[in-house]
Amino acid sequence: MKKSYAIKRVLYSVFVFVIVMALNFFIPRIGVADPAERYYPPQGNMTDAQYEIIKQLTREQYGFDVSTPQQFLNYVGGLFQGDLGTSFRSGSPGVMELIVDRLPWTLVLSVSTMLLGLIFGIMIGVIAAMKRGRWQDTTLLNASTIMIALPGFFIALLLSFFLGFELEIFPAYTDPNMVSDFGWNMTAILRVIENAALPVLSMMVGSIVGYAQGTRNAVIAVTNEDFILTAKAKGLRNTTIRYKHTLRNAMLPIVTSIGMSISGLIGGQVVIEQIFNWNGMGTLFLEANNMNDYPLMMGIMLLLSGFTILAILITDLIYVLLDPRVTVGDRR
Amino acid sequence: MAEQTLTLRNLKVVFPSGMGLIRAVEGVDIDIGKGESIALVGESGCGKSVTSMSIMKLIESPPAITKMDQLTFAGDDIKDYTPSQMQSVRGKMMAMIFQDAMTSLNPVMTCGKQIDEMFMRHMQLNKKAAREETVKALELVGVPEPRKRAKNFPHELSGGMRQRVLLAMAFACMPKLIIADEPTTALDVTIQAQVLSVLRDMQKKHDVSLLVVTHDLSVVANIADTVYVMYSGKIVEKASVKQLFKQPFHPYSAGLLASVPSLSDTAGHFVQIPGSVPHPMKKPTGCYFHPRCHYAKDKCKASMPPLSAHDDGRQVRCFYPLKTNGGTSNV
Amino acid sequence: MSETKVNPIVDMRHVSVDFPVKGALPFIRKGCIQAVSDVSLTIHRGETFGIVGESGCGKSTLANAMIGMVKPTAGEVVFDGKNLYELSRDDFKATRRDMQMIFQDPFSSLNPRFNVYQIISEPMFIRGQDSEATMKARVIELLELVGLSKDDLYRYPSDFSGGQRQRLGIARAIILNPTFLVCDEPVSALDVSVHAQILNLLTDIQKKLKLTYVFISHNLAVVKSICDRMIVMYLGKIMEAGNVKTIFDNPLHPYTHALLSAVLDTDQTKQREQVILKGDIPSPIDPPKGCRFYQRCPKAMEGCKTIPAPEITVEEDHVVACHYVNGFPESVEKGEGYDTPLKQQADE
Amino acid sequence: MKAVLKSIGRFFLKRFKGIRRFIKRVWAHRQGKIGLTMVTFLVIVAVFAPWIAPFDPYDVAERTTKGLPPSTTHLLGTTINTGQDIFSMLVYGTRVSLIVGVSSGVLIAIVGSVLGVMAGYIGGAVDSFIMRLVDVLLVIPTLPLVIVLTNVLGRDFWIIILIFVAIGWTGLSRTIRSLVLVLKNSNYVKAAELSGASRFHIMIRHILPGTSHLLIMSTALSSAGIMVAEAGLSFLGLGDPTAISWGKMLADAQSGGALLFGAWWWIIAPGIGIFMAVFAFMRIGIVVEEILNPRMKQSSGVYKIFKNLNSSYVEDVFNSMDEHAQIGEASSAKGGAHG
Repeated sequence: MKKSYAIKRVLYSVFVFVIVMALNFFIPRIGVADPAERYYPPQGNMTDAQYEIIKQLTREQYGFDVSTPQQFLNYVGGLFQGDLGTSFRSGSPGVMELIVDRLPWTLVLSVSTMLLGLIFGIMIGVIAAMKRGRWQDTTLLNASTIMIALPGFFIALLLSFFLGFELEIFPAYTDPNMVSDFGWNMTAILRVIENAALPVLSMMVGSIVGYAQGTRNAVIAVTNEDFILTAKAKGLRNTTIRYKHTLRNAMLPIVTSIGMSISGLIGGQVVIEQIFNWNGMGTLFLEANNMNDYPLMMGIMLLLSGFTILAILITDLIYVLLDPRVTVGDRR
Repeated sequence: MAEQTLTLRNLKVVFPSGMGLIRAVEGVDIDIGKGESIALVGESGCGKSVTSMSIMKLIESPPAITKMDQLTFAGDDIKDYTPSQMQSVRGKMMAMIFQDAMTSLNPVMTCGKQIDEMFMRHMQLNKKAAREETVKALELVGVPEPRKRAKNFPHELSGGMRQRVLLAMAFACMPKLIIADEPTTALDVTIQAQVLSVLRDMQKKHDVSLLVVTHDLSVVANIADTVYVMYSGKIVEKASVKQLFKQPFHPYSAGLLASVPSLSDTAGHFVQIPGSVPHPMKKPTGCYFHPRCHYAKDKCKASMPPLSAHDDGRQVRCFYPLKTNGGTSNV
Repeated sequence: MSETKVNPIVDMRHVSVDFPVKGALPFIRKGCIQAVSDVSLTIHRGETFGIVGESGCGKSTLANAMIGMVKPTAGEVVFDGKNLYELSRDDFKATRRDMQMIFQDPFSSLNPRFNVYQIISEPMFIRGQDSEATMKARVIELLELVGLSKDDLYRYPSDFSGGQRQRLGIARAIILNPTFLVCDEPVSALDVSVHAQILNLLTDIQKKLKLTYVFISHNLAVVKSICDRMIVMYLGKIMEAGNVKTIFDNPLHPYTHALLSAVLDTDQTKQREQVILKGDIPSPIDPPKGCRFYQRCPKAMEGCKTIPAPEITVEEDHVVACHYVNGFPESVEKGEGYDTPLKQQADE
Repeated sequence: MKAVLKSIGRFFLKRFKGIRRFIKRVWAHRQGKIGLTMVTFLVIVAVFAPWIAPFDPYDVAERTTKGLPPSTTHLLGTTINTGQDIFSMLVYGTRVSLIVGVSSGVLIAIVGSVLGVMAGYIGGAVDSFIMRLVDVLLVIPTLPLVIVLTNVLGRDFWIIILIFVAIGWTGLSRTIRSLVLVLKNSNYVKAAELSGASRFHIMIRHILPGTSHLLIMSTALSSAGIMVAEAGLSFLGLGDPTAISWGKMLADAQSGGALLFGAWWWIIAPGIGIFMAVFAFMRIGIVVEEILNPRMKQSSGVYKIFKNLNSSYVEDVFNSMDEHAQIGEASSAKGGAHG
């Protein structure tokens, strides 16, 4: 049963990815007859004849000179070979190369935010649930009501202002040489940590509070379940009940929420990277947007969506491992 | 009286709520002798489950406020036991069987593991030895292929099997007292008969005291020696099953018995108790049952009758008990 | 003979209801639940017809098929001379106004946002032929009939106890003067002390309004007291059927015996011997080929495994489907040692 | 036909009554009171912005007032590069935030409920199509998608709102769908079907009203979410370029060197604006959620009651339970005094 469920989930994820891929292909083609117009909008001082020539060149360069279905096939075929198309930048670098350069730096931020957020979030949530109604709990409640209304980029600005400019504890802007000077030595790694501190901190605050609140609610919900009463009636020790019975069950909704939160985390990171001048995919994406570099934008979008799909798939599969009840029924 | 398993005196439980105190249990006394089987009968909201949970000290405070004069279990005064002292009493000395086995078993743990825990906690066995005991325990309650079943998760078993797993768990350490809270309510009639017969056999064979909490008189008839009838937080009648079924003294017990359709009934009309159970926040003055009682007089409206003793250890909380003469149970 | 004389209100002929079960992977069907298989019955006008069985025996599905809520996969349902599933949309709706249902759970069967007036008048409101005043008058009349007062008109379901809610459900069911009422375990969700109230109310209303009842229950004692004819179902099949008196005087099917023994008799002197069935109710996804009850039957024989038990009339208005009672049919291939009793499984 | 019109009329009449009753319930909540008050305040500010703002927020001509810290004339100081009055900008910014937030919230409620009810009630292919769409939209990171769409479709105010709606309906429709599935199978719907109710009747009388509280909650919560998203978009300089919005103010602050020159007021002011608006709508949403799903809250409420219990009162109640006590009188008198 479980195996077939896993197969079903994998197949479904592939299906979703295919749809996302199609969307990625068609979104830049919305509202224009010729994709070349989108890629190279008419400039003011250009005659029609000149523009026509430029369009023709664009078509040839980006493969728009064939029919749309054929373009789609070429696009899909390229994807299979790891080719996300050609960037509109000067020098026509491949989208893939551009992304691969930035990807690790983005992952540094998102993975550390995620891990720290999860660890602290779950810890705080469990404590709050255990001390329900006492100050630990009310503090979390109040913190979450406030934090939930503070956008990450505002926190980032505040941190950059106070910790960066005023107190000068952490660099307010990312060191531009961080990437180029990077090597696997202590100083370089420390420098990355130092520079990543503020961006990670500003994204982490929100995710800690979010996970903590979720954990608290999940733990309390499980505490009210009948089987916890059974465990108590069995005379089990509090620690056994807490870790073997309560937490294990409370993990289930938490795992699901992790998958769901990833899309938001990735989106929010675009702004944070911009504030701290962090050389990740977010800034790359904004650069692409400013230059109307559609192949690059759509490439990044596809990659980010792919990551999200993968993350949701993984959390789903972990869920299946944790919860023996999951069978074939549609859980979502 | 020499071998008393449990003595409970004057248990009172209230729950605070936004509108005042909910008076769940109002001074309940219960005595259970060794090997005796007691039933606590009442309808939903009468406080029977709260009473049973209070005996195991499983009522959480906050929010509940519990007070009792005496709680003696197997010769020990456990009234003031600390939570950690209670932990070594629960499961080992007294165990509980819950109503809905589906929700009462941890869904992400195999049934076997959940029983293993009992042996590991109370008998200090290692995992392997505990599993051997678990298999034996499952076998005792009539689970076929116990070794295989132990590896199943609760949702993979049928309702009857799950209930047996709960039975095995309760009997695991051969406690002195087992409290069964509506042990068969969620089951089908034929499965109910199976589970009850297992429970009864186990109880008799191992000389365990049993407190069955139920609303179902057929369960009572099947399993209990002595019955406490509860109504709205108070015991209204205590009698042996035979006595009660032959001649109930309290009008409520009489109504309850009469409203259970029986195969020997020939009339197409059922004897009914008018009205419904009072809300725990809006209990009537005087005897709680008087608004629904055919025999209520002014005295019943004014004050609560005491629980008075009658012959053969019977107790009734009624000013005008239905004595044998009239046979007035037929209202 | 009697069937031609009495004009039956419901006539079900070889009705089967299957529910498909989704398989693991898309497009692969795993099988289907045979909730009801090949059930035929007639319900006479004005009688109370009992359907008895445990959970999963298909009694609710059968009732739903009767009132047009579930379309049978095979067979036909004739209500009042009309084949229910061949009627036009409008005729179907009109016919169905003659049928109503009383639900098991009085808490989920009333819309919590509606007040009493809105709940009870809804069927009239849907029909849309009456003025507000007529509807109100009718609702008040019904409230008094079911033992509530007109002061309750604007209260909400949450203000009522379980028994009172069930009364509201009854009032709603009879507002359009139906002829046929399905009561799906109407008391099993209620407190014991109000069971009798509701059962009495139902019988009173039946007498007053000359209704035909289908009464679903798992309690044989209730069925005995209020029903005229009954069927006992197990895993989607009829085990025993006929006149209530006849069946209770002379219960034949081993399953009926088991159900009977589960009924409490407060008169302790009459307590019968307990029949305790072994094993569990099997899943209806893959029911046994032969008699559906053979795995749990104390009288089962080798042949019961493979040969389906036909429904055979043993006396007037008494049908039993059991090889032990009827003997194996002559016409079928029975195989070796078909009449040796099955060994009891070692689980008891 | 007449019956249909009548039922529509009744539906709306009842909705209005329902909404009034509902607001009363929210108001009864302390948090709800805070939320409602703040929202009312923000609406007043947005409507009367020209009268409240002391200066013209667009006025960049007055170059003498550059970079002033908060004072009595410039309540929240001025910008460093252009000398605009920050308080006035803040007041005007309310308009953009509220209009974008609330109109997207309302539109999301409409689109989400229509699609959710369709998916749940019609089922079959419609259901699978809508739910597959939800799954796809859920995996595409929202902000990048919004940026791409604004790039392709333009940055007009209304286009931005429509983009938010096109992306934001997914969560709501999924919740509505599962609620509709529950309602659809409820016994009271079955009873109505038995009485010959049409699908339309069931939808209008039973299913839609059942989702109404959820819609109010979603409108409040998604309004709040979209205000944040809009601020983020403007912060990136990708919002409507002609409008003054809080996000854009923050972007100007960053690019204008507020961080560098220590002009903290320039950062704090729009931040507080965003915080207030989001907080207010969140409050309402959360209060509605609590009204809908009281189980979580109840437990802490009971703890509070437990803490504040008068022990002598409890003692009295316990004593009144004793045998021979005049229980009736005692309980009624004390119960009244406490309640």
